[in-house]
Amino acid sequence: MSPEERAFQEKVDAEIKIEPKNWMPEAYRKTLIRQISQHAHSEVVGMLPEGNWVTRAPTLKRKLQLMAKIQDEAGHGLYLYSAMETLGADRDEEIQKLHEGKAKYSSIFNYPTLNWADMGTVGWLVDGAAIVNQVVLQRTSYGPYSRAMIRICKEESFHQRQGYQILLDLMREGTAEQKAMVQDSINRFWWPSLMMFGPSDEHSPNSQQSMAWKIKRKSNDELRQMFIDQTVPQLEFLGCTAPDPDLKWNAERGHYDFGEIDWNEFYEVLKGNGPCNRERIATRKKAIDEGTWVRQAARAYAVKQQQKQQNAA
Amino acid sequence: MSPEERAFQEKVDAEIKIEPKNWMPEAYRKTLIRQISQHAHSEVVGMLPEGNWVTRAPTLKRKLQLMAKIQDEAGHGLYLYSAMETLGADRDEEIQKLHEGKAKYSSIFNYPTLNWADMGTVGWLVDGAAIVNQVVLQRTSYGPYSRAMIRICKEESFHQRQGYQILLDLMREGTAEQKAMVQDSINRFWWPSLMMFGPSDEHSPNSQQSMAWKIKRKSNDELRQMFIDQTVPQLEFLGCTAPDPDLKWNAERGHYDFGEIDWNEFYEVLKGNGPCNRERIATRKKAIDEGTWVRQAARAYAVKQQQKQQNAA
Amino acid sequence: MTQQPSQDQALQEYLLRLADSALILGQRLCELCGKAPAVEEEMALMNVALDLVGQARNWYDYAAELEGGQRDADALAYRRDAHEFRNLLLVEQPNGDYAVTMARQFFYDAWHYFTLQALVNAPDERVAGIAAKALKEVTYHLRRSSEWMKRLGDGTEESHQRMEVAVESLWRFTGEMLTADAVEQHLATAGLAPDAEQLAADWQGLVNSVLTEATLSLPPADAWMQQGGKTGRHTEHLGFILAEMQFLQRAYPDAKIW
Amino acid sequence: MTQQPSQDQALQEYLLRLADSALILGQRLCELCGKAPAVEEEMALMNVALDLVGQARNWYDYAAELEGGQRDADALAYRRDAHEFRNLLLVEQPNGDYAVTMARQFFYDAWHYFTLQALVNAPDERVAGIAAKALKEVTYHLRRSSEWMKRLGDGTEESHQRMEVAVESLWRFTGEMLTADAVEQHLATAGLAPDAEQLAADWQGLVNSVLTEATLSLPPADAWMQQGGKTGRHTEHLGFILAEMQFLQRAYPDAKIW
Repeated sequence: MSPEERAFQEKVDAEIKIEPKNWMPEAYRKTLIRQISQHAHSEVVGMLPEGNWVTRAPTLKRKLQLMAKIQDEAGHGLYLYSAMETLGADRDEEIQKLHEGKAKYSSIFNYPTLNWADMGTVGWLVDGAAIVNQVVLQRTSYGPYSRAMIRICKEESFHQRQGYQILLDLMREGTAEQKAMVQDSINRFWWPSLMMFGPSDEHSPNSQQSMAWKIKRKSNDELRQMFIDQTVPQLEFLGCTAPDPDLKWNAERGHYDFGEIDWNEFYEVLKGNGPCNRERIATRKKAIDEGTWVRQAARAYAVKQQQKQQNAA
Repeated sequence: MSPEERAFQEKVDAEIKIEPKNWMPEAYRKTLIRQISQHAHSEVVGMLPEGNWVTRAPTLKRKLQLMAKIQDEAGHGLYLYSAMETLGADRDEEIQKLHEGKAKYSSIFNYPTLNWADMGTVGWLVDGAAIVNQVVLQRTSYGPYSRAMIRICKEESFHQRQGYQILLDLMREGTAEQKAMVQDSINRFWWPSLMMFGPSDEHSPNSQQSMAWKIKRKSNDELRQMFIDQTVPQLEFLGCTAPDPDLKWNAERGHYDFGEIDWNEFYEVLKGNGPCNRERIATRKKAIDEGTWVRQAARAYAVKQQQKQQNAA
Repeated sequence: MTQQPSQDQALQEYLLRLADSALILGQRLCELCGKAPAVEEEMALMNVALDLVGQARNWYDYAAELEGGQRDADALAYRRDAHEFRNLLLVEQPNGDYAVTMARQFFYDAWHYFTLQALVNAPDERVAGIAAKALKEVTYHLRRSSEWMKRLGDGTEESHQRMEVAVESLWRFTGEMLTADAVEQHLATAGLAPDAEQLAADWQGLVNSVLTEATLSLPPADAWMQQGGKTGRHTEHLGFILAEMQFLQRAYPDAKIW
Repeated sequence: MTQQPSQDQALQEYLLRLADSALILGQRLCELCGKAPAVEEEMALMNVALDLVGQARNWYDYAAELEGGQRDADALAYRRDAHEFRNLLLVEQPNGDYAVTMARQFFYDAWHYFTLQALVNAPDERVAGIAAKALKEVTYHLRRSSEWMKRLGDGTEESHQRMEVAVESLWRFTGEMLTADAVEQHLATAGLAPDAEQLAADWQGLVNSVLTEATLSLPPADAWMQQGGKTGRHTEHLGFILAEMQFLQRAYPDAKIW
């Protein structure tokens, strides 16, 4: 370990935040760029399954809530791209990688939203799982990322409660058809939500180094268990069930036991074979490609304005 | 008059059909090409206001009827383009003129179809007005056009009865909302249907020569009066009203009197300012432009197949 | 006193016009979710849409009260068919490219801004209150869309060309905003709707100045104008917008909550 | 005898699958009205769509009877939400360019043809009768779409490229057609559904030969296949299709006639 590296690791160990201008190992920088850009892409791609229902939201109140949530997500995307840029990465290049299939985003967004209750379930389970990850990331060693996480977590928690409330209202006062929507939605999103924590620890390659750097602070399996433990009581309170016959309280462990995840599905979705991978990337790519002339015009106009000001000065 | 011209006119006067290989005056040919291509364009553009509801037809029966009607209209377009081609005109060129705004089509299709009852009204009033024109054209002097008209008229009459039946069913067994749709639809289509017969005789420039050539066989005003006289009893039988306070039976004339047509609107629509002129032409132009590669491929394939057959022979 | 009910009816009708236009434009912007030219634009478009749908809800609430409470805001938004909608034809036009989206927004924002500016002084507290809140939001909308008119008009050759086409193609829907019918004339005399002449002058003044700065051609003053939205005679687009927007309320009529 | 009701239920379910696929593809083709690349294609597309919607009605009529008559064909078509629809994922995919429209049609027609060929011999007269009538129509559909595969595949460089993309992008929706679930296996043993292995072999044989003649690449045999349409788990497209298609029935639930 070089002296710089040692100093860096000591700061990390002492829970002192690394800031953009500080020296950092190249691998730390690269890992962070990858992780933050994935996170940013996830916020933006994550707008699509909600955009799918925003034109069909059933009441003005729900429509406004969903619109506000989508707006927040665009905002999260922007903070995160900014945090990523403090590491010297270029937003356009990273987005390019996304569109070429070289960068990832959360696989959960490759599942379709098929009924209105999905707008509740996505808030409750998907944002819920994200928060479990993100709460830990608030203490991540890289300053800008940590601060972005603190702000994002607050809004995500709000979304999660709102999502749960949608489901609760439907289960309490909804018709039989509406209740069936909720259960159907949970059936579809349960397993994919559990997959959001990534492969089990034994198959998670980069984890050890990330733990030492405090980019990652808990293992995938730990986080998954935390999520399940907090979610099952909420599920029961809703009066719904999970599509997992093995799910039950284990008094000895003090945790819920649960069935084996279908890792085959997990890896297929990762490979691009999820129900919506192609559509999601195609939509994003089309937006950015068709927006090229708009961004060019904005730049050209800015340059002209600058020149005018210089000429006037 | 040259001997050829005289011979031609004598045939026309004797009600002998002019056939493609016969000599004909250049002006006759041009007038016919213009008239038949307009008619063909009208069939094709006329699919659009119906296409607007075919995806929303309210029952399987009505959907099937509307689809069959649209299919017939495409067929009419094809017959008419063929009849036009017998005069030496090129279909692609004539369509090009349409897309450039240099060729006309029936102005009625520049009005939007805004409720389901319009599918009845278009059949009853619009096809009804077309038939009044076309019945006379069955006896037009140009053989291929006359024969196309005979076939087309038969199908149009079927469409007209079907359209009237839609309205009759709604008025007899429909809810108050459905009946209101019918009256609203008639209110919107009444005057535009009367305009389908063109300007009043005093302002109709080409009529005299066309009458002599028996391309046209009755004046605009005569046809309009025929249409009104046959339509008003049907309107009354429906239990609906026309948006014309001056409409009433004139026992002395043996015809219905009716109010003054808003010729300002007529000429504005003709100039391109109708509610849908831009949309109709844009839709058609887009279809043909975006279909260019398809038609090219079909031609290229046909050539390849021909070559293969020649090589094999 | 015999005039009172008729003024209430006129106001109810006018509130629906305000609400429907805001809702339908908000809906059109919702269609762009995930499809904007940059993430910043995603956020801005959704922000504008959110303001508009929020304003629509406020107007609907008041319209529903004036009606006597048989229907609530959701019933007004979700249970009327196209011929009952009173929105401007402009706002139901498709998103097109970003030049069309922005030209539509700008023409509407300019009208919206001057309309709200008048309504802020309405002798009806409720109207004045809703307008005051909306005016703050719309001031930002107008600034933003004016900026985009200039960016695209005076940006690149391509953007200029696209914006020329957009302005020309939407122009025919702007006349409707500036022509008062009996309902609006009646309300204007009571200070419950803007004075039509003043509104038209303000709108034209602003539009002329922004288009000029954006190096864009001014469409001819005597261009033919489409009419009908305010009295429920729409273009063919609205029916499709409503079919999508209203689906759940229509498909599950027994649902009491969502 | 205790098996009887279960077979009726299976048949009912299967009839809905046949009907829904035909209806939804017919609906997609209706969307193309006025937008086809030539007038001849306008006529042909509407003709195919007409056949398909007609077939759907026949299957719905029988399904409704088996159900006991609580719902008629229109109720089945217009009053079920997306999760109740049983159509193949393939047919709900958007029209795309004409290569996509035709590849979708060809993959479906090939499946449809061999399916109907088996159903013609069904021991249920009603099924056999509907299938026989449909088979005549679908024989033409298949000939037509096969021709277009060749024209576009072996036409110009551009058309070839577009068709390659179309085939590749739709391929993942073809596996569902060729995999029998319990319902179909159960019916196959009773001769009320095609034998799955035979169907798959016939389909693959024909598709291989047409793609080859069309100079198109054959997608890999082990490609990942999407599933779900036959059990009501659709892509995000279906909801929008239904919102439009069902609007009038949903918006005017009291109407007894149309």
